Amino acid sequence: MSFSKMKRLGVGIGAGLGAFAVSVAPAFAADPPPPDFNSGDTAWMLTSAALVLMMTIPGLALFYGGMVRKKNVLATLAQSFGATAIITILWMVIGYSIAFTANPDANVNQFIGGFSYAFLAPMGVNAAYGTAPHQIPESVFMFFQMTFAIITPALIAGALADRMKFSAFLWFMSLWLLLVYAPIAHWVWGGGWLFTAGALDYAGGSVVHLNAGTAALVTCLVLGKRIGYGTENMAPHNLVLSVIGASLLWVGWFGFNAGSAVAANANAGMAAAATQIATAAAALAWMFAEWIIARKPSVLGMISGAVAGLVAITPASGFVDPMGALIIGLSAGVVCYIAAVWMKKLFGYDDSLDAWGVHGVGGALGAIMTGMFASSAINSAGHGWLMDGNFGQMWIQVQDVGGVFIYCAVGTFIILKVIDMIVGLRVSAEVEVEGLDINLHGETVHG
Amino acid sequence: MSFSKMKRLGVGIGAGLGAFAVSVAPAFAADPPPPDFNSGDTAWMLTSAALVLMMTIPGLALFYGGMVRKKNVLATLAQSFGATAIITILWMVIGYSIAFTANPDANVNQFIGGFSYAFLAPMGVNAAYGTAPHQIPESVFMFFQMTFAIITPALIAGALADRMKFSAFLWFMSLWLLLVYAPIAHWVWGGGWLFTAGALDYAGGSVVHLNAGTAALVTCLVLGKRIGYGTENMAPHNLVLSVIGASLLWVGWFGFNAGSAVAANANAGMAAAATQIATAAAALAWMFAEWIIARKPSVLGMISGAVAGLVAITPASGFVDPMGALIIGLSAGVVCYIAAVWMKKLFGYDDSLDAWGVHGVGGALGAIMTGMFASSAINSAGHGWLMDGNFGQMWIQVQDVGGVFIYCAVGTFIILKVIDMIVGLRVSAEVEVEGLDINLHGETVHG
Amino acid sequence: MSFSKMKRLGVGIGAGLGAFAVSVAPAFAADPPPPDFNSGDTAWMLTSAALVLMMTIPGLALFYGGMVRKKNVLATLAQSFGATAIITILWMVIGYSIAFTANPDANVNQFIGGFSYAFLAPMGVNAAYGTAPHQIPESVFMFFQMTFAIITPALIAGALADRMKFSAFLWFMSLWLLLVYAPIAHWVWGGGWLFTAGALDYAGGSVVHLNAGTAALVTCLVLGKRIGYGTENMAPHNLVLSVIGASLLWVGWFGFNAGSAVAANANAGMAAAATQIATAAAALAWMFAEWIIARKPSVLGMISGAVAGLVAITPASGFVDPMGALIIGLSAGVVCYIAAVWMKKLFGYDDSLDAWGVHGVGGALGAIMTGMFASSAINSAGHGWLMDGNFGQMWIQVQDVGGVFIYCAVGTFIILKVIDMIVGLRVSAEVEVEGLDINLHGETVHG
Amino acid sequence: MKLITAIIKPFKLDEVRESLSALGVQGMTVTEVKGYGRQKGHTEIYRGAEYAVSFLPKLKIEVAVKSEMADAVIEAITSKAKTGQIGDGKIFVTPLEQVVRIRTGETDGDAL
Amino acid sequence: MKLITAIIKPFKLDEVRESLSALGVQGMTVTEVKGYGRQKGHTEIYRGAEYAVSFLPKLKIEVAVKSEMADAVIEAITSKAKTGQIGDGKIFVTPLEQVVRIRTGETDGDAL
Amino acid sequence: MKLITAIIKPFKLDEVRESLSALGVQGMTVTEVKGYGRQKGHTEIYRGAEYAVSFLPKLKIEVAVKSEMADAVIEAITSKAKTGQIGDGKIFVTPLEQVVRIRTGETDGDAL
Ligand SMILES: Nc1ncnc2c1ncn2[C@@H]1O[C@H](COP(=O)(O)OP(=O)(O)O)[C@@H](O)[C@H]1O
Ligand SMILES: Nc1ncnc2c1ncn2[C@@H]1O[C@H](COP(=O)(O)OP(=O)(O)O)[C@@H](O)[C@H]1O
Ligand SMILES: Nc1ncnc2c1ncn2[C@@H]1O[C@H](COP(=O)(O)OP(=O)(O)O)[C@@H](O)[C@H]1O
Repeated sequence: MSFSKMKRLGVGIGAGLGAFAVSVAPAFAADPPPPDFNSGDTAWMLTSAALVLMMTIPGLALFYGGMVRKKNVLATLAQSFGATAIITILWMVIGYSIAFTANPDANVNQFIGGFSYAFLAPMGVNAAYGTAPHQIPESVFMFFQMTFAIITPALIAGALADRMKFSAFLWFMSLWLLLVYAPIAHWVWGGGWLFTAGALDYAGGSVVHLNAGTAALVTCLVLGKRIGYGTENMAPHNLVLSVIGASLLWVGWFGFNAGSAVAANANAGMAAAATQIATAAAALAWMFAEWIIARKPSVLGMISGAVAGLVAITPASGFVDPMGALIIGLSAGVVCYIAAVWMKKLFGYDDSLDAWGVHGVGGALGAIMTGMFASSAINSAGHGWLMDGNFGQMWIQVQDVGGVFIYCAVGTFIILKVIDMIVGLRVSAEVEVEGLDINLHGETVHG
Repeated sequence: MSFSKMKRLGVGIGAGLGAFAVSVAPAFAADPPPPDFNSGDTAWMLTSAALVLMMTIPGLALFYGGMVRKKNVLATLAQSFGATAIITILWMVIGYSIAFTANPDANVNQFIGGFSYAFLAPMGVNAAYGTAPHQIPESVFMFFQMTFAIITPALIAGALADRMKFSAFLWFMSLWLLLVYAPIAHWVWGGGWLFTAGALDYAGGSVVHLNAGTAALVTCLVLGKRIGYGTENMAPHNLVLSVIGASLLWVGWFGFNAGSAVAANANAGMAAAATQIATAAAALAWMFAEWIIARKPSVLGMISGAVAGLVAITPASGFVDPMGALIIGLSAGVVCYIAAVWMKKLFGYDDSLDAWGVHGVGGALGAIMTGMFASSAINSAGHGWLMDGNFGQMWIQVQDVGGVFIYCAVGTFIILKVIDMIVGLRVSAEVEVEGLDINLHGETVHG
Repeated sequence: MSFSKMKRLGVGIGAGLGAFAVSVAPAFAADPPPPDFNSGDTAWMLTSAALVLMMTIPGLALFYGGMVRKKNVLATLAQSFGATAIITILWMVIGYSIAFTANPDANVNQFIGGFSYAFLAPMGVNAAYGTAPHQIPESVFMFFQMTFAIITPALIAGALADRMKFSAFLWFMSLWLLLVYAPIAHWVWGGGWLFTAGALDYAGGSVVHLNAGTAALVTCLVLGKRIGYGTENMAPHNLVLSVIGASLLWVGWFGFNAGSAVAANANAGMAAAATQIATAAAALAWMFAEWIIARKPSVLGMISGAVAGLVAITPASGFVDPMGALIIGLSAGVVCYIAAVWMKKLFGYDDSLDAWGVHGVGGALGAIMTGMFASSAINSAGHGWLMDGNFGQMWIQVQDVGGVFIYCAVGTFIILKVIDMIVGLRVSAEVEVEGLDINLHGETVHG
Repeated sequence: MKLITAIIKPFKLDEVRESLSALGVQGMTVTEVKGYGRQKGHTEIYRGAEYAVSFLPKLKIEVAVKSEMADAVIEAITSKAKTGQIGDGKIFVTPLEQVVRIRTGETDGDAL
Repeated sequence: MKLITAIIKPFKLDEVRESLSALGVQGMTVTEVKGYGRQKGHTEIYRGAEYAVSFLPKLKIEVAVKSEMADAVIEAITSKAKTGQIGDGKIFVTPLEQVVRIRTGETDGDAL
Repeated sequence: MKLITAIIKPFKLDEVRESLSALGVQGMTVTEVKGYGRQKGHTEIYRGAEYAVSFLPKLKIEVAVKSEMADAVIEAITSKAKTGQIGDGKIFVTPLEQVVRIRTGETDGDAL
């Protein structure tokens, strides 16, 4: 999220807490005149939230659902849909509070927010986020952030496809949201230590993608490979679904990146342009890389490249100019192709749908390149190395990447081990061979 | 629709009629300066209209299309698509006029609007809806309402799946729109008797969902069961389509509920938050209920629960706080599960895709619970029982539910009987057994 | 695009060039205060751009993908997706500059824009488009126009389905964008000769649809028929995909037409209303025409009619009133039905998915009817024949249609011949018979 | 032993299966097929292009039985799959020299 | 009687069907199958994972005919289904002891 | 010659194919079928409506071989397709009177 957004944050929270009075008062008195919300910014943020929700359902659900074998397609859709439902509730219960409110203890606040926003109780209808003339209702900001909190854990599903219990999956999503995502979101966007350090992460390169990708890597290592991995034919059963999914991810991503301006302004516009350019560049880069190396440009390659570009530009959008976006996109296409195709083979882990290869690697790459290409001409909040000669930013970005990677890896590992002990992570071999749809959900596709 | 919206309505129509002069004048004179429309509110309402249209095509079309047998999938899509087309035209011809303009005779106006807006002739480009500084072009409001008018009759298709003639279906959609939907919309939103009584229906719990659900119940009773119901395997042929549909319904519903604020403001924001929370809660409630009772959490159950939550929060969104939304959602998930799974078995009607079980029951439940949880702290226009001690609202909501149910049931029954006499409602047994796609539309899915 | 938009254009470009200083300066100085952008207009234009992108991916991709045989579905999706990627980059590199910036030489500017905007270098974050109080960031306008530049060439794919090399296709998209689309866009929207002549083309009836349709006609004539055309069964393999695609085209088209107001204002509202009415009317017209002539209302007919209506209203939306929209829609449905079903048979060309029959014929029809029904009561910038007695407009529209048709036909022919010489246009007979998916992309649908 | 192959109308499967189970037939194998015969098909029309669909969806049931059971099985299938309409299908009887149950290696009678 | 089973290339179906009708064969049953043989398949690659597709789509045509017609039918199929390319397919002839038309109960010759 | 028809569990196909190739069998034809037998199926539940799925996905492999090879082929299939679990499937052997290779017109042994 942009620094401008961070600046607003204090105010946002302030307004939030202030709103406590507001939202309690009415029972006794009449509403005070509501703050003068910016209807244009509010319109865009409502739209953005809807777009980001669309990224997960049906976007991500289809992107992943098309890549698995037919016997597991419904179970894969159930993961995205189930994650959406349970995370929504937990975000309302306490997640938003942990991530986006200030902890009374300033030191603790470096790592985790407060708990006063449990059940959003203090959030009155007139609670505001931002500073006039760009205030929006806090309800909108909370909802917008909720959609980020939904897709981040849902992305991890790409690494555990075809073999995790649905009960374990729901436990995993829940614990990971509260113990890994919410704190890290607080570090970078909620006033925590990386926020203080000045890390640049416009829309979530590290908070969302590196974070989810790292968790994905750990998850596939803990779970082990799918039965028959490397010997059986595990070709995607229907790439039409994956193309629909990737397309909706692309379209929805404008809510993700341009929406992170938390306003319908010039930053949002430039973020949108950068996103489009980087995504297209990455799709072409992956496509041509594959065309040269594997002799054919696959549809899966084109859409994978597009997603890689979307991931890599996420932290940079809003800080870089079109040229920077082009370079970041081209790099992401090639690097993620190598990660998904070679690195995976080399180390032999079964990151089934390449959640680490695309989101982890692409997120880290984007975070670092943001430090390189951030231009104060585009956003006064971001002084990068190449454009502004601020090499120091590179080091901050490295801390950002390192901090997120380490905390996430450790946290994810512990969470998985605990769940494994209590409910067990993996389905039985029979279930895995016969398919998750019929065994876990009692349904199959007859189409 | 919110009371604030109702208040504006008089003005809206006023402006509309005033606009008559405006739109006639130009042929002779230059345009007067247009009213100062609020670009942010206009942007959000244009977006909302597009989102609500997306709910029907492709949202509802896929939600239903995936649940029928493969031989009827195209016919099911044709119902949503055909309804969209014919209702659009009829709404322009006279529907909008009946629902949203004032009838010159104040008594008649309690039940039905005027006819002066036939073909939207009086609606000039500068006709305004609402009061400054929140005016939007009436063309946008008319279009937004059109998308509501489209989805409401289209919902009924869930009860008549697999067995109705396409010609009869188009007649049904047309007559029902003009004789049932338009008048009821006038009652509640257009200045009619329920509007006067102060019924709370933010976005259409009774006008849209209870109304469509009631018509669905009557329709499946009049039509009778599908051949082979209870004996043949009628499993949904492709739930992937239904998951896409449910997801787009969820995403589009923000245009439905938050759009019903007719502005990008705090009400819209709170309505969006409430919608998201209630939907997720209902999805989880249905899922866990089924998990416990039927031993497996089905994907169809999860998406059915989500839709049930969307339905139940529709009248309440904009009036309730997050906590109220949570409770409404949880209730909707459980109650609609019981309605769709047990009540249907108990009474043995063939509400094929549970249009009554989800929309009728969920809509009624939501309307009543709106009376319970409406909080003046959230919307000064809604004083509920539990939050504001206004028990009287409960009685008004009961009138709302009862009035809509009775009028709709009777009207639907008469319309169906008339159509049956003239063109016949149901396809022949051969056609039904062999499938509607090839017989009614001359096409089949070869995929 | 509306005249109002054209008026703004000069300014837009001015601002753009002015922005040159702006975007160069920052390296040396601090940003000047950004212009006061209209957040509501910006919100709507960001939304519109996302909607128009959604028209191509996944909209158009699915509309076409469902109509081909199963062995070619992925290759068809790859065409839309690949076109999106490569055009995005070329638009950033030089396309936008050619279409929307002023050429220093006023005479040359009648035909082609300037080159100073290469790589968007001059486009600073604060570059503005439009005049206060309706300014939006130029980045948003550039992105919005980019999405138009993407879908126009992509539409041509309907005529070359099932038989073109992917490499040739990418060459074709690239050259056609720069040599045909960008200049024509400049003629009508960028200050060129048709702009000067006062041609009315609100959202691209001639620039987009007639243009793409003409190219499609030439392409299918140059390519020749598919092997087995007329003898083998080439039934659409899965119309469910086509219905999803058509629905998303319909929904996204509000960004296309209402977005062409470049503001969230009364013009946008009326354009949206006209679009909805004309689309529905055309869907019904085609459906009933087919019902009468071929005895059955096909789903493909309904969605084809809807697209025909969207095409025909594109140049007229924003200039016509609801009644005019109704007439244009009804005409489009019937005329395009005749074009796609009879004219094609008569002349025997293999416009595989009727890109010419629907977009070419519909676009030309719409352009002419815009001259007939444009009403100054709706938009002071458009005086039509029937409403304002301005018969002269008809002649201008004819020039518009003729100029685009001739230039496009010649240009497309030359481009194709050159590509044929260098890389070859058509796949081998074996590849065509066995399918493009496996041969060009090394993938198949296993679903 | 005999291999009895029946081509039937799809919606008749369950009835047929039940009647065979009643006869003590413990298994069968079903294949979705397309049938061409006296029963005439449909015409599909897409934007004016007409395609005659002369092949209709049918199910092929294969049952291996002891020779002495053949007639009973044929009788059962005929009675259950019959609608009296053109297109009801056919039954083919072919000699079966050997049967093996993969799981146990049992052969012939024991394998059924 | 004989049951003639032919494995052919999918796009040859219509030609074969017409030539059989011409011979007076009133019906046939077609099944989508996958064939493995001398004709080599393709390789699919998904993010570096290669899968050899050694089974190719074919159609299986089953025709029951009177013994005396067998040769003519085999001849017709061979001539129409032939492309000369590897993968044209095979024809198998098996004895058919009995045929029943479900609709009428007619048997053998009358049932065809 | 013999036509050997085996019903096996789908995921066993590759193993079986390899063992047959090893025996010098040059081709085979595979069909997706649904099997009913001792192995019990599943129940699907949709909003309370329960459907018993008694037919399970299987693969049917058809191999035409010279009579003398039959036993080796049967042996190979049995050993490779066996899991020991109910539902492993069956092998049926039927007489094959004639084989023709469409491409060349070769017959019988030469056609295999
Ligand atoms: N000679 C044949 N060989 C193989 N299958 C046949 C033959 N004749 C008919 N069939 C199969 O039987 C089905 C029904 O045959 P048809 O002639 O349509 O009706 P009926 O059996 O009632 O006369 C056909 O669809 C086809 O699958
Ligand atoms: N021994 C066999 N048993 C059963 N089917 C076979 C056999 N050999 C070949 N086939 C079928 O015939 C098809 C064509 O065989 P192939 O060897 O590829 O070409 P050709 O018949 O021209 O030599 C194969 O795809 C397979 O379906
Ligand atoms: N009598 C039969 N005729 C034809 N196919 C059979 C017969 N019995 C079994 N099958 C096929 O064999 C498969 C396995 O049979 P089943 O009885 O389930 O297990 P097993 O062979 O291990 O006893 C069945 O699914 C069915 O496809």
